Amino acid sequence: MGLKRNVSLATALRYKGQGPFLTYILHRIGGLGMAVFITIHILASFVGGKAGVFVNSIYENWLFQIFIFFCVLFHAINGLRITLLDLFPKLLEHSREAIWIEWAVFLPVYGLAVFVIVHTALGG
Amino acid sequence: MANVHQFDVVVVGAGGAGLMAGLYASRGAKTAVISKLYPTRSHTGAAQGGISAALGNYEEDKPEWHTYDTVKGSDYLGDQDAIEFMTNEAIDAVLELEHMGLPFDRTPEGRISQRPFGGHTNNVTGKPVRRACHAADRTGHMILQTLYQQCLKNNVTFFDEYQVLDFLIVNGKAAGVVAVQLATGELHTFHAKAVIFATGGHGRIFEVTSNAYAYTGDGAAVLLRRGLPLEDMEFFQFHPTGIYKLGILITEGVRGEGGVLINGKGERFMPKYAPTVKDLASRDVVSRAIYTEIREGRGVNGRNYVYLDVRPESVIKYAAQDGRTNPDGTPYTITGEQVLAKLPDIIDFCRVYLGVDPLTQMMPIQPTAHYTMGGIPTNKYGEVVIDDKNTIFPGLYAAGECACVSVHGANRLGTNSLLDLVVFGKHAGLKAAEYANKADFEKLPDDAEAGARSQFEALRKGSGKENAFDISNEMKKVMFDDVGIYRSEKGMKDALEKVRGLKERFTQVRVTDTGKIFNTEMLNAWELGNMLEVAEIITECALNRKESRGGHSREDYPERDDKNWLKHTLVWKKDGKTVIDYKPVVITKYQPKARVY
Amino acid sequence: MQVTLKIFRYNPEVDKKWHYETYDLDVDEKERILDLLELVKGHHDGTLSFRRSCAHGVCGSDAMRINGRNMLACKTLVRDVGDKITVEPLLGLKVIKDLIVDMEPFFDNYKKVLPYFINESPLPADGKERLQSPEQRARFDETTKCILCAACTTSCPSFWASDDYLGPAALVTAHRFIFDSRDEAASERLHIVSETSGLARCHTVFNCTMACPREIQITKAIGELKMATLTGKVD
Amino acid sequence: MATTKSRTLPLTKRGLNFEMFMWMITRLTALAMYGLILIAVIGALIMGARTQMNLADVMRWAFMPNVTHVQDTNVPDLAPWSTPFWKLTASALLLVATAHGVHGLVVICDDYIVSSRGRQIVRWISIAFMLTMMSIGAYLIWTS
Ligand SMILES: Cc1cc2nc3c(=O)[nH]c(=O)nc-3n(C[C@H](O)[C@H](O)[C@H](O)COP(=O)(O)OP(=O)(O)OC[C@H]3O[C@@H](n4cnc5c(N)ncnc54)[C@H](O)[C@@H]3O)c2cc1C
Ligand code: HEM
Ligand code: SF4
Ligand code: F3S
Ligand code: FES
Repeated sequence: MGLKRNVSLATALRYKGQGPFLTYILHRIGGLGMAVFITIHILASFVGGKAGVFVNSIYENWLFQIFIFFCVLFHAINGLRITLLDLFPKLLEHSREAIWIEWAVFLPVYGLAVFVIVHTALGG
Repeated sequence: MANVHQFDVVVVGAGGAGLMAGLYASRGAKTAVISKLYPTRSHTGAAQGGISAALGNYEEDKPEWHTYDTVKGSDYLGDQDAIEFMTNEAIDAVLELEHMGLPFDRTPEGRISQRPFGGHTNNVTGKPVRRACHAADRTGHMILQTLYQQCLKNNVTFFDEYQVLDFLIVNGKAAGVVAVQLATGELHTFHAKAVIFATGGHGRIFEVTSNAYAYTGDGAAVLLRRGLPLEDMEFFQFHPTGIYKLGILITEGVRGEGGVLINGKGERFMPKYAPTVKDLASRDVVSRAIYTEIREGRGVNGRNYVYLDVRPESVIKYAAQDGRTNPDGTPYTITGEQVLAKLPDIIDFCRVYLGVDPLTQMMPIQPTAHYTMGGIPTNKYGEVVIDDKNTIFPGLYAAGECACVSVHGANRLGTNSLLDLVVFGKHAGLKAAEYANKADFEKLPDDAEAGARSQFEALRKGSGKENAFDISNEMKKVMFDDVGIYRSEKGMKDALEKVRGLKERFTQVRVTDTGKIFNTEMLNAWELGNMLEVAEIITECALNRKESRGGHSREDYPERDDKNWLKHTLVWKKDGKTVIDYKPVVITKYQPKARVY
Repeated sequence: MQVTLKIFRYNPEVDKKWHYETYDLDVDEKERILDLLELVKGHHDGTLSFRRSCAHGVCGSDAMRINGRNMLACKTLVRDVGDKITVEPLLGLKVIKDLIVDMEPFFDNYKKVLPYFINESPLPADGKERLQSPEQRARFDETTKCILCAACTTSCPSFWASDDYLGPAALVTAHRFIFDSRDEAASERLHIVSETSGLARCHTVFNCTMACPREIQITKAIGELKMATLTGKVD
Repeated sequence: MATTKSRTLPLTKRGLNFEMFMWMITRLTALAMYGLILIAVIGALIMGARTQMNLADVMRWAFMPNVTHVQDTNVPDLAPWSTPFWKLTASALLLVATAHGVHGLVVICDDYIVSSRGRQIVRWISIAFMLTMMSIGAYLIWTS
């Protein structure tokens, strides 16, 4: 009998897609990350008390902030790219350029944010 | 027996001819189409330039001119009744394809667009005429896709990846075929009243070829083994423009759009050989011209290739010299974008395989093995005939490149093959269904699979001293060098000896793969057996024909000899010996005369 | 030049598990990966199995993963991929033997989108062709190029997740007919491709477009289909 | 000239179903979120965020302009930050983001879950989840 058709996550990630494949993966991580985080955050605020404080302490942690800010910013910028490309399919021909622009916008903004977060964390 | 299927009609091959036959047969009878490849992988998909029909969408054109051009192209060896039949059906055939949804390119009026092609002329002025209906440079692809799609629409039954190994004859009638299912290695018997062969050609026996790996002459070899004859096997077409060394085809459409051939000294040489139509002369003429240039030392850098130039500035320059005009009478011009739009795939091939951009550079080309004119003899309804009196073999049909109607005679005109597929594929399908509805099933022999099985077993028993891959390469080389564009007594005798030696060595080959599932080693070895068989027959027939005609051109007999050789060759294999006989050519309106372009 | 060719091997009749086999070959940089496979089969191991036919990128038989990306073995030259070459079967389809995968699910999906011309209206009175302007013809030219090689569909993460997803190739075919001005079944096809396992599963990943050996702008074609379901514009 | 009959399909003939409708909603909510975030950022700047808040706080506010998100900052007067206008803006963001996010989860599940029954279950769960999150969120916004 043949092998199964299933593609494991490890194999899938080894596929040499290009720019848009990477952004897709990151977009998904970003969306999921936000969804999970926001859910927990709202629930924690609602429940309050010890649990709430504990969750908020994670949320104040600068490492976590670097992660969640990545999720937010990347998902938002990439989401805008997707939305524009989708609404005007003609632009899909220029996907390569769109990816470049996306990174050109994302990297400085995120870099600045990380700098500020780390700076704040270290400086108090 | 476990794997027996019963159908009224069985079609072997799912290229243009097989699908057309399947489509028409299935309307009248229970039909199955068997193919060793997925239908869309068939070689029809590689055809580039177009399909001919005298639609006259740009300028005046008529079926009679098409008939005459084809007769002339065939070097008068084509059967004129069949040619007339085909060219008359051409217009309806092309329109039918359009009605099936085939996306032809369009004229500004919204009609099917046409382009000039080698050998297609206005009979009054002798100037090239636009007769090739095209869909960019992938007309064959579109035909294949469209026909396959229509078959799906009409619920034709397919057996994909089943390779037919044997043809069953009972009481002198067709009784079915035996095939191996590639995925399981199981043999299947297809019990049928009528069998249509549409297995394509055998161009893989040559070293430099435009043909697919699948072109191993299976159909011809299977029938030959069962005692049926083949017709005109010595006639094989070499296309003038294949990519240097690789053989990948550069369509004649390139020259149709104004491309010209240039030799190593930078001269355009075709006007020397064909003063009127120049680069658009018939294929055999152009191929020989290129070879002559090369042999006389005018190849590029002393090597065996020349250039094909379709750079817009060259096209415009030479078009002006030729006085070529647009339909409205203005001088013919072309831009890089137009070339790209009309020949996108060709441009792509050159960029990928040569790293050459045809819009700014010339393409290195050399003649490449291309088309099998000979094959299974049939009449114009696709019924297989088995002797010089055209006796019909009941229940057996053939169409497409594997068949020899003969409409292509000694040399096929570009775009006539696709036409051949749809016209004769259709009639073979209709006839087969008609026959099947009247006939009864013959009783299958007790062990129908025996023939097929023993062929495979032989391949397992060899000593293993010899390597199939090497044998195959040696055959290809000797066939291309000695039974190729130019042939001579001595060269062919050597070749025959060599091929016979290779056949002998082939019995020592052993297939190492003992499995059943996709045993491609076994299948390739079996196909090599077919190729060796066909190669030997071709060489023998070519040695036998002592004249030059169309694709068969002998250095020792450079002239056409209508007195002795205006006849078709028929060849049988009887008890391991080759038997050659002849059949008259049907001549109706056009008496043979010298062929000048 | 000297190359190392690493090939995914699996023989269902012998092996329990797949493995890789490595071959050192001396080849020309202009040779196709397909030539290399033929060479291995001819001289090193006859049991190596793969599909091929036309050898110049028009029949769609030999799509496979070469250095981790879907390509046609006959349209990829050694000089395009370097001297370390890894060849593996397509993803998301069951491996039958070595580089041969089960194509049935792929063709099943293709068959779902009514992949044939539908126009039941009477033919033009003169019996000739249905008219179509060059612009109307150009509208769907791109998607007529598809050779059903499956390189696209098997590079798509959504298809890896489930072969229920019609996949880019089937959508390309749908596009070819929906935007053909002569065809009359655009609506039926749009209903089919907008099902749960259709357009909505495409996340603009572009792996398909990058893999397509015919350089079809697949993602764009899918994008046009998406917009067509919303705006109803099919010309 | 070839026929030029208009080829725009009427609404019922486009295959416009739940999937494609939600596909569009995802893009529209994405744009709406951009709009709302822009409003929040501009509002914050007008209210003096530039000198009174650090970047993290601004971001927090921008993505959910709820007054609790500025409580720990140097802003002296929280009143302008907790007007009904901001509560409405926050609620709008909550609605839009939840719908977008939950549907995003449904899409991801649909990629992997193939049985129609499985998909049904996921849908019901997500609707329940979405309603819960919306109510809790609204409660938090309007009680803070
Ligand atoms: C590169 C190229 C360009 C061309 N361009 C043109 C052109 O512009 N115009 C033109 O008119 N002609 C052209 N031709 C010629 C024309 O395309 C072919 O002659 C024609 O397509 C042959 O069609 P067919 O149906 O006979 O065979 P194919 O399409 O090759 O089909 C053969 C079928 O038989 C099946 N088969 C073979 N052996 C077996 C077996 N043992 N068991 C089961 N099935 C089997 C195969 O699977 C396949 O389905 C071109 C040819 C080439 C190679
Ligand atoms: C400005 C803000 C945002 C923009 C522009 C945006 C844009 C998008 C777009 C365009 C998609 C569709 C992707 C696709 O179809 O492949 C998407 C998916 C998704 N979004 Fe957002 N989004 C934003 C905010 C959010 C927020 C706040 C959440 C979390 C609650 C979220 C969660 C998700 C999830 C889970 C998906 C599905 C991911 C996937 O299918 O890969 N998004 N987003
Ligand atoms: S769209 Fe491209 S990649 Fe996909 S099957 Fe067709 S030709 Fe292959
Ligand atoms: S890779 Fe897949 S997700 Fe869409 S853009 Fe291509 S079909
Ligand atoms: S062999 Fe035909 S596409 Fe590669």
